[in-house]
Amino acid sequence: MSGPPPPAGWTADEMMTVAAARQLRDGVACFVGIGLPSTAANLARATHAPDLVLVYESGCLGAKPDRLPLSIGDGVLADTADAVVSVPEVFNYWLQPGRIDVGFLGAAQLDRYGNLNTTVVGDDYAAPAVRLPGAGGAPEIAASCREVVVIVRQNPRTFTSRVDFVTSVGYGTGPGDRERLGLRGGGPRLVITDLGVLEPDPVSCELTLTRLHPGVTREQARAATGWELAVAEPLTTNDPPTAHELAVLRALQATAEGSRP
Amino acid sequence: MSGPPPPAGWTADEMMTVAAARQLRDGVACFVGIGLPSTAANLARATHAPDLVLVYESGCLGAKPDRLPLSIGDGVLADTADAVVSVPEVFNYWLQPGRIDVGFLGAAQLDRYGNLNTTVVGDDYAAPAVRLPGAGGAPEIAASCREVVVIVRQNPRTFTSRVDFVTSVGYGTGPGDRERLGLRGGGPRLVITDLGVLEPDPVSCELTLTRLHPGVTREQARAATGWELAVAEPLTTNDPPTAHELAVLRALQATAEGSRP
Amino acid sequence: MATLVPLAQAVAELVRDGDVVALEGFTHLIPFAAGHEIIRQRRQELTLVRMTPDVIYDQLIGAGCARRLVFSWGGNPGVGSLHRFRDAVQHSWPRPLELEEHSHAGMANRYVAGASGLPFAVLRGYTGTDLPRHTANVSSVDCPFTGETLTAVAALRPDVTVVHAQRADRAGNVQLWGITGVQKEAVLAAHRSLVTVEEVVPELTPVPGQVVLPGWAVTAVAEVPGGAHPSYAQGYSVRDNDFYRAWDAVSRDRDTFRAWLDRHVHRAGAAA
Amino acid sequence: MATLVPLAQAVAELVRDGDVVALEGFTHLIPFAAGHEIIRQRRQELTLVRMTPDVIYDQLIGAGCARRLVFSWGGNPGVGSLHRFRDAVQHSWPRPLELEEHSHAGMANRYVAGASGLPFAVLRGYTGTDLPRHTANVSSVDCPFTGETLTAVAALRPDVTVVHAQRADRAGNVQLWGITGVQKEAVLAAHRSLVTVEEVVPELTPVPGQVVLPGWAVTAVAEVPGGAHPSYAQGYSVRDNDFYRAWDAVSRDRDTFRAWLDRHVHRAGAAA
Repeated sequence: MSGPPPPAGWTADEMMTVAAARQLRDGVACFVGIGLPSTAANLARATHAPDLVLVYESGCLGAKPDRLPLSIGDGVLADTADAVVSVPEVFNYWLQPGRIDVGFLGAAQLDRYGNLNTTVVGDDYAAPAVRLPGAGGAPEIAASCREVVVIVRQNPRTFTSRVDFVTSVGYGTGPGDRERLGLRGGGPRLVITDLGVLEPDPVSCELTLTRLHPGVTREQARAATGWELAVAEPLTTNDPPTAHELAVLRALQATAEGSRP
Repeated sequence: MSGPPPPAGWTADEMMTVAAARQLRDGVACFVGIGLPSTAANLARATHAPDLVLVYESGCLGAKPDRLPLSIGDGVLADTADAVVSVPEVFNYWLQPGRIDVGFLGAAQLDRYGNLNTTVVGDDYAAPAVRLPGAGGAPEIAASCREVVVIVRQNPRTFTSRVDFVTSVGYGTGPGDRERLGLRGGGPRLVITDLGVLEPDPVSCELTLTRLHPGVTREQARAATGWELAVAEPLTTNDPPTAHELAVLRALQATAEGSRP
Repeated sequence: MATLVPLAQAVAELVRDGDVVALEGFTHLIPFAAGHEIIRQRRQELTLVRMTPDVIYDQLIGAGCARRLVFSWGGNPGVGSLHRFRDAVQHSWPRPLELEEHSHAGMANRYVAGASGLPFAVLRGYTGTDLPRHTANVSSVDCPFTGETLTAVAALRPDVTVVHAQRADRAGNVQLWGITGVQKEAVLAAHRSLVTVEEVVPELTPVPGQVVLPGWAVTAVAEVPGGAHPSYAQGYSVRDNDFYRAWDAVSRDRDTFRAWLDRHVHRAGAAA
Repeated sequence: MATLVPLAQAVAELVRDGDVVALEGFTHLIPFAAGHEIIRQRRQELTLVRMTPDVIYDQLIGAGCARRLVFSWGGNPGVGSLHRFRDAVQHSWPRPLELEEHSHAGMANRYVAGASGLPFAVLRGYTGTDLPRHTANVSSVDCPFTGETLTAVAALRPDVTVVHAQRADRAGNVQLWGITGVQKEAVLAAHRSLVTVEEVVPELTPVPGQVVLPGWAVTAVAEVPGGAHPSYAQGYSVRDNDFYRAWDAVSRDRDTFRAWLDRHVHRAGAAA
């Protein structure tokens, strides 16, 4: 990892999670994957966004877990959901028509246009250097949600000039591509990393560094990016995690640990 | 009605219902419309076919009503069903793939090839002589069930040389038509009326009188048919309703009356 | 989030002249009270959509609210014909009624396509029947894998769907059970939706067979106890079969019908 | 009607070498015991199908049962990668594994088409991704009404689908609840089906959120208490998260894996 050492009692991952949580407005419907997206979404729900609607691809609509779910099919999601529907239904009736405001995704690779790879690393699909889990719900989440937020640790292997496999489309090869492809969602609005925040340039759609986390320099961000990173002027700095955010986040993560039998 | 007067303590409608019920083998799955088909199916379930699976288009699979339902959406169907599914599901997952053995239909008109009309009487669709309820589930029941049983009172208006509107396809214009149309179910196997039973000729597919109810003559059946009715040789006679069949049928019908508040 | 509003206000805000309106239900949970409110507010030129238009559609048609009916089976369930519907089709009274008719399988799939954000649905249906001659919304499509030709039906996207349910909570989450028909699809296919409920409760206790519509997928909820009468709400009421039987006589005659409408709808005032 | 049979007999009769086999489940109700029985009976050349192949598929792949995997997400849920799966793909151990991969939306709709007796399904999906380059089962179709081009996926029709459920009755009616995933579609899409259940009961008491599969739509039911372990059966057991975490180390090394398999599967004998 290329992130800085924790400067003031919090880690880069905690800053990343807090920054992601802050982006979720109360009351919106959010399609969340397990891991960092789920942690950030549950942090948002436990802090400023109590009416955030969490949708999991296992069919749980409006899940309100009191601990961090350990998988997309954790029983706590079904137990606390407003409705549990079938997997075909969650994709066909809820995701596909554009009912979900925010899609929350991770990635193993992403490029300057926010295209995501979670399939294979290496040039030969049939004989990959690393076989990743695959697409899951991501291609249609990336296509159909009103906007997409990506949460991913920043380093030159992950932030690559060309993804080895397009699992989920960001802005394709640039402006107008989503429209040409008929993708109805808005595409990546934010990429939140352990170093800062990137946003697509309104004209070129290229991901541009717009914010740094406290203690991170633009040089560190550039060094962690496999292409020549565009930087916005002025470049702002995120507020550090508040004591409340950190306390809630750590309590949440303790529930995940505590669930080990 | 052209049926004979009840000769021995039972009516032509009762004989028709009993004859239809006898055709349902125990354990088969039967897609039933309300009215005569539902009465016959419930009579079968209450006599020789206790494991008959009744499927109603309201989504009730395996309904076991203890009284005659008054409509396709009667609460007793949901209360007693093995499963209640949505209306799209009952058509898409249960009827369409050919899971249902017997489709049980009525009609306002039928022709010699068992094509059924429940839409309009009269030549002008836009200005019909009589506007009927329409298709409901019938077109796909007639297309997809392994076989179809029609239960309908016989008279020259109903048994017509040409139906004014093809709502549900029997054998179309003759042999090979179902295959050409891609209909995967077997088509009408039996037409049970208040006079007797008609079956399609194995070669010509034309409905042929194969059985009479007791006390009915072939001349009566011919007079009640709007085309030149083919008659099988030998023409057999159905057994009259047994005392048990009649008692159960009348008890069932009393439950429908009894449900009037 | 769905807003909780009185029925009259909900109909005033959500149902507009000329709208495509679906009041769905499969014998069970028919939104009669909402239909009566539409009549009271004298909506005009509606395209009424429903798989099984029954007595409430007979009333809406007889009251002159409808220009067009899109349906698959129009009758008085368990009784017989709809006389106001027949009078409109056969004699254009009180005004002409255009018809677009389908099979149940076709209508159900049209709602499914609408709920799914797709322009059409694929099924095995209509083949060999005369139904496709009379509508542009049935066509065919070839399977790109097998070459087989299947039937395509155009998506239904009502301007507003109205359904009745047993319960809602204060956040507008809606719960229905028993025969739930095509109501979920009809609500999700629509641009706007109104759900009348038997009662608003603090919390929705789970019930076997339930369908839950999250409040964020519903536009408005109105509390209308008995709002399905003479239909029923499983767990709350039983079907008033006498009403359905009596409707046959009421609806046969235009004057009798008008007197009934005047007394039981126009002069009854909003239910909530 | 489904027959009630012991697990070993059910697998012997229903799962054949070379079959297309789907063991479905979405984290919850994973049919581990049935998967182990397939390994014990040394089935070969299977095409394994599943949206979320996880630890039981890692075991089947590592045991050499599979020739091909059709899937949309292969991982150890909440933990990380599947090492036997990766070893098969990256190093052909113990044998090469062909892959056909899709998105979840695509796989779910492929099962829906199979359950519906249709050769394909329509969705908005895959567009712009590299997924369609590697499979013939994703294509496109034009809407006959709007002209819009949509994605088509070929139907999935497994030879046999295996799922785990909470309960069945003596007639083989099956009841499951909680997260029920794509199990109904996977069973209905298959030519044959086997359901393992926590218990066989005289009567299925209705439960909120239940899915009921009528016995006449299921081929065989086997009573296998704990048959989902280390997955869980809501109302009967909790997920053994330690097992999933421990699997990461067990599965990293071929010899450790083989020793585990020998001890915990081959020598364990049939569960029922």
